[in-house]
Amino acid sequence: MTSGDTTSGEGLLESLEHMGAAERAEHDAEVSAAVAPGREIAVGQGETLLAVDALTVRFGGLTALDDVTFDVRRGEILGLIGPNGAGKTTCFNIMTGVYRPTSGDIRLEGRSLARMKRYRIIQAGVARTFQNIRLFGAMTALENVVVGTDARHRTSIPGALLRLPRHRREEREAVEKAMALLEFVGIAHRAADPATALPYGDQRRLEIARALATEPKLLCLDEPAAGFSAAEKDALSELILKIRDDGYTVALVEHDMRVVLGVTDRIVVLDFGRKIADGLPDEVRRDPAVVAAYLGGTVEDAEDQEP
Amino acid sequence: MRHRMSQISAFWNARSRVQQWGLLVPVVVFLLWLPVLNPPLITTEPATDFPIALFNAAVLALIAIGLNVVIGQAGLLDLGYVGFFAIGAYTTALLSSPDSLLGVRYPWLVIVPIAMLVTMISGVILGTPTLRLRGDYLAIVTLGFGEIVRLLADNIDPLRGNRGFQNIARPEATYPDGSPVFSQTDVLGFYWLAVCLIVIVLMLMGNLERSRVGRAWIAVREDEDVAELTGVPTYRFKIWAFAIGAAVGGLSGALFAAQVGYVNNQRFDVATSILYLAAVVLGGSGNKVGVIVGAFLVSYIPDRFQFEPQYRFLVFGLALMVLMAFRPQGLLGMRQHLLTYGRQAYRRLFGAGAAVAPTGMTASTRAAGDLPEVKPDDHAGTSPRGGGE
Amino acid sequence: MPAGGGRPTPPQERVISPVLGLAVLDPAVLDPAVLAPLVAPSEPWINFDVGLLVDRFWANTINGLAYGSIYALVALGYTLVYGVLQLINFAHSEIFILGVFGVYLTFLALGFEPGAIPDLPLGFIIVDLILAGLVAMVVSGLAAVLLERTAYRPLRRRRAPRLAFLITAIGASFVLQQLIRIWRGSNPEGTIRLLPPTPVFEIFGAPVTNLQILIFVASLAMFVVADTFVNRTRLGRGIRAVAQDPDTATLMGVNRERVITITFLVGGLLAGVAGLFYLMTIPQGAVYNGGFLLGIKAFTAAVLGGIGNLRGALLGGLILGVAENYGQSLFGGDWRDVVAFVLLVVVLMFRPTGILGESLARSRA
Amino acid sequence: MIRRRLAAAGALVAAAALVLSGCANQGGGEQQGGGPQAAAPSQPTDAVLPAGNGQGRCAPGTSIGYAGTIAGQNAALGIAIVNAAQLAVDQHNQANPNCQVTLVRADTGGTPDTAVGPTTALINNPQVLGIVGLPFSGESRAVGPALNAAGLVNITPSATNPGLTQNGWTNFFRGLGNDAVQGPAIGRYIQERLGAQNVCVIKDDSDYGIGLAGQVTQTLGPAASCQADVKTNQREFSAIIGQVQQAQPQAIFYSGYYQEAAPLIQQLRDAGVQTTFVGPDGVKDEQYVVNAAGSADGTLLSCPCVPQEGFTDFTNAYQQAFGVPPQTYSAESYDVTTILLQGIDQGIADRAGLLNHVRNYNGQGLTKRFQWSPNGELANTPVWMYRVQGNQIVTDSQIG
Repeated sequence: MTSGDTTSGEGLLESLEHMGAAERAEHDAEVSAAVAPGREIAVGQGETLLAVDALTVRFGGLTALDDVTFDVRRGEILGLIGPNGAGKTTCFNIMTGVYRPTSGDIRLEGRSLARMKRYRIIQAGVARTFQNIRLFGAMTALENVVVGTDARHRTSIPGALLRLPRHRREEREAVEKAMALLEFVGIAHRAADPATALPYGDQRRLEIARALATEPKLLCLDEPAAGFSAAEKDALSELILKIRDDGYTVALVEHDMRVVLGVTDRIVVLDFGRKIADGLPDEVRRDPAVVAAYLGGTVEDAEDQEP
Repeated sequence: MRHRMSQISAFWNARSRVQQWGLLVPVVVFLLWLPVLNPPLITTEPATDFPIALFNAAVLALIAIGLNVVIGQAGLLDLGYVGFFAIGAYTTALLSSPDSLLGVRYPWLVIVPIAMLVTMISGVILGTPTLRLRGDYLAIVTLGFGEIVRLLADNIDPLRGNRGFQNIARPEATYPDGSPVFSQTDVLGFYWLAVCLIVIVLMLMGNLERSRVGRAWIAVREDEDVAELTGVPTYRFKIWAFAIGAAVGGLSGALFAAQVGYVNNQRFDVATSILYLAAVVLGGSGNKVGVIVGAFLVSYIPDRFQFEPQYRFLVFGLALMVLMAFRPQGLLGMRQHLLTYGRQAYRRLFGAGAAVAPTGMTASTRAAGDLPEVKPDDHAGTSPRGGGE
Repeated sequence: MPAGGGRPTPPQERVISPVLGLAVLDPAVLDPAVLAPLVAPSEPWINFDVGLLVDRFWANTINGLAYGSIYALVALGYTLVYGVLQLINFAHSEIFILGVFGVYLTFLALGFEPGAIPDLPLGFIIVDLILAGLVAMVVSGLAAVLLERTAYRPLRRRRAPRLAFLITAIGASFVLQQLIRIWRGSNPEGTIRLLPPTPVFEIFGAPVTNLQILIFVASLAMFVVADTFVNRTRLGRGIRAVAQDPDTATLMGVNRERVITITFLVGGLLAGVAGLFYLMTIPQGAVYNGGFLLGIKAFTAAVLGGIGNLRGALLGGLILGVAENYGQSLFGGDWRDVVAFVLLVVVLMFRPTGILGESLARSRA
Repeated sequence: MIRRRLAAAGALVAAAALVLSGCANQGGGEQQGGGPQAAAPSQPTDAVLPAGNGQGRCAPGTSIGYAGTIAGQNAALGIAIVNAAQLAVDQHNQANPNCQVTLVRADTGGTPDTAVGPTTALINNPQVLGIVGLPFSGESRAVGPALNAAGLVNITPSATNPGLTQNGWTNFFRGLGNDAVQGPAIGRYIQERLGAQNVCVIKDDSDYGIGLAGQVTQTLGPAASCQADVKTNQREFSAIIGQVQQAQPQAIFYSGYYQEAAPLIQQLRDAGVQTTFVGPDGVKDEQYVVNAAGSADGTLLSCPCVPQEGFTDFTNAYQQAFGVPPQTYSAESYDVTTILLQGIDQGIADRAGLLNHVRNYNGQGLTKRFQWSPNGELANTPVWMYRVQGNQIVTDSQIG
């Protein structure tokens, strides 16, 4: 996979290269306006967005999560790490309604997600990507992203059948926004290609764009760097930071410590379904419990381990 | 053939919508004129009346378009679609036949919306308990539903079983000379009506396809879990797919009942359902034009080549097997345009001059019909249950 | 006297007795003056005859278990293939009917003729039946493997989408059916019966015939053999491994293609046995399209019990066989299939993966 | 305990019924006085045959049509009819060098939806002057209005639903007795000759089965004490057997076709139900006897068809031409085809003329005298009872 340079976050629209600096700045502003409409990072930054409260999940006799409590704060990038089988993805699955908690609760801005229908959770503002990429293969990249925007659409069946004005307005806006998002993640030039025809790295970016299209308050990224080259990882880190800077809150499950330590504002560490640490990256990497969990080695050792 | 198909498809995709319409109108006019021309090699006479053969093909095409919504778009394997066709036909019969206990005779045009509504409701009734089921369970349950509809027509006395309903209402109109436009044997009027209905339904379905509805269906078909985790209310849209597919089935049932003028419980069996399925799959599930072609072939070929009716179903079964072995996506591959303003968006992206390039490029991969790479777990058929684990 | 000409009876003349279950005996229903000659609903179109249900309870149960055993044997074939390939092998009903023809042709080859019941010592008859059963197993087993090789394997090679498998299965079903029809004609084969049923003992007043005992016991035995094969043998472990996770199984050295072949073979063998029992119960059953409805029912049974689950197939088959009989007594003979399909829908509503749940692999875990 | 005693009593009653019915059967046989073959009529000496007088003249291309199933469901019935029609046409053409008539075949598939196209093709073929068919009542209903509008004479050799002649069609004629003739005859036979006061009427789900069952039930009145339904292609009848065992009738009338009747009688007999079993023409087929595997003996089979074994010329010619003996309705088909050919031989060259010819026809055929009422029913429609004896269907007596 040598697509690292082509997928780096810099503007990739062919047409953009012919733009002057001023035009370009203006264009970028348009893009981010479309990508993150009406977000103000300053407002409410640092307050609790998602509260995970004494969460316990059991499958048969197996306890996947055991009384886990932590917060995700507005405007931060939270890393969720731990050895294999620690319960990270289970945690994501609870957040997005794939599994239901055995006990405990999970609240987004005070609203419990524990019994909410999955698509309602998305509409409430939690979006995610998948460890093993799962795109809609029969659709183009652009169409994939538009599906994400549909989470916010209200067009009724008769409206669509008869192409009523609201339908037309929503469609136009959806395409605009989806194009902007593709540009934001840096794959706008592949908009017309079938999703599965995209290179691996671009598929990951497409998943992120699709998730962003649902206008989430919280974006959950499940091992976004898996299978990436070093250059790609750097580009990805850059993208994640850019997402945060545009006003999103990000929860990140990732094995690659360089990425985690490079972008996260705060880290929660899980081991065998229990939370063993929660703090700033520097605190966490020195936490003896965390070090012990990672095979008795240091977190630096773990960094070198490819998952 | 594959190459030729992809060329045609690429050519077509490269046209603007106006150009496409410009090409379509003469095609439709030709189709409307076809039974009048009755061209020597194409005609099914003397074995069977050519306009009737065409009308039957058109009804099957309408059915296939409706079934395509369910199977091709939403990916729900419905083996009991004939049940909806039957409900449409029976509703028409009950509301207009003198044999009906209801004792009313509504005009056909009044009945059609009622029939569509009734089938839509029955689609919802069938869908509500069953659409939470995974694919193969759904297949057997819908198959059971189709059988139940047939058996109810059989068992419930007021539905008259094998005795059937006579003198079902037809649309009322007369030619200047006073002869009826819509009759059982002179079906030119019915054929034209059917073609017009197909065009209208195609346009409406196209509108749906290029909206969040169509995208939701495709998303459900591609990966139901992910669709839901992307904010698609999958259950609701699956029920809509059933309801809309059912409504088209009801419409075709009403059309069929009107032309024959008689409905009984024959021909609503599983084998007929499977014939419908074959029409969809043969032409290319998910491709509206494809399913019309498929329906035409399934209906027309047995009428045209009556040389050995003995072997009809054998040939038919072999054709299905060979087709699946060499061209599983059907004669025309799957391709939906899912964005109302997609054309503009792509064109703007690549500049006006390059308009052909992206569509051409993608069309060649798609129009060749190559389905997206099949994921290994897809092949095994196990759709991953969970989100990401 | 045909006065009606298809006119419906006016609603006020349709007598449906308010007393449930006694409608048939209501004298008003039988009054000729009430009945229009052509559409005469000489009976209500649905009964609710609790009396008959109670009266026939044990007879229905015994008969249902015997007939349900045949469903179960065919259902095992569906469930095995489904467990390994996640494929509804639509053509399995034709594999079954090929077995039926295998039995029939063996009878012919042994010199039996359609019509009367031969007068032979029991020992000969048993030997002949076993012989016919073996032939049926070979025929069905080979046909199943051949079907797999010619129809499904090429698709797997091409990694075809799932729908393609199902359509191929439907196509194969048509082809096999039509080949039989072209070969043997569309009329049922003349009846050959070797073992007419005779009551052996009674349970609560309901006679149990030698045939019913044979079918039920032999089917249970076949099930135990199949279950043991899947659970205790090395090949069986391979089947389970592939059912659980084809890719991992392949990595762990299981020959997936071989496992699939074996699965089809086992399913075919069981269908062959079912064919023997079916023809013994229904001697008129050797007809080209005779497998279709039974196949659908057997598949229903498999889904009912939880497809992919061997015990589910057995349970589903028996439940379906019995429930159909109860339903017939309760509602009338023509409601049999409706009862079967409604039962399926109701069960799936409450247990979306069938009574015992899915998965060949997991149920053994 | 009580139930068991009841069951024992039931067995007694059943046995008594058996004895009674056995007596009745014998009585019937004696009344006929002589072997079964004696009852079958031989070919009437004045029967009109297809060959005519050999002086027929008609325009080349003159055709009559057969509309009916050839390859579809229940094709066997259609083939028996089309073969006999073909035989009549061939014999006619051989004898009349100046009038070569073509039989145009239209395969309707036997179902209403598929019947319209092929029949319309016949209607639109100006050389077709008359139609033999359609075999089934359902498809006849579907295309009847069109044939009537076209003024195309249409004689069915087998559709027996009485309602068909109540539609006001002026072109429709029936070449045999309808269910309203057969049904009451069966009912009377069961009551009077079998002396049964407690009869189970079992019907299938066909138009034919339901209509005929209605007729029989009506004639039987209160004696029709139990009713049961079977489905086409049903092969397992334990529930119905239970119902019969509970009702303990003195006779069973099955209204349907042999495909279901054969396993039904076999399973009834297996279950120890020895009640007299009566079936209609739909059951009267060699296949019934073969498929019932020895259980069919004693079954009584009625038919509005006249025994064919007496028509040796026809039977031999049919056997020679098609390799099989004529089946149910072959002779009827042969007769009605002959009537159409007669008209053509007389120089009729248009549909209206042929329609008129049939409407005013009065002549003897192999099976019966043909003369129709204005709505198209025959004036004279014999109904015969046959019986299975020693695995053969033999003629019992004329019952109506």
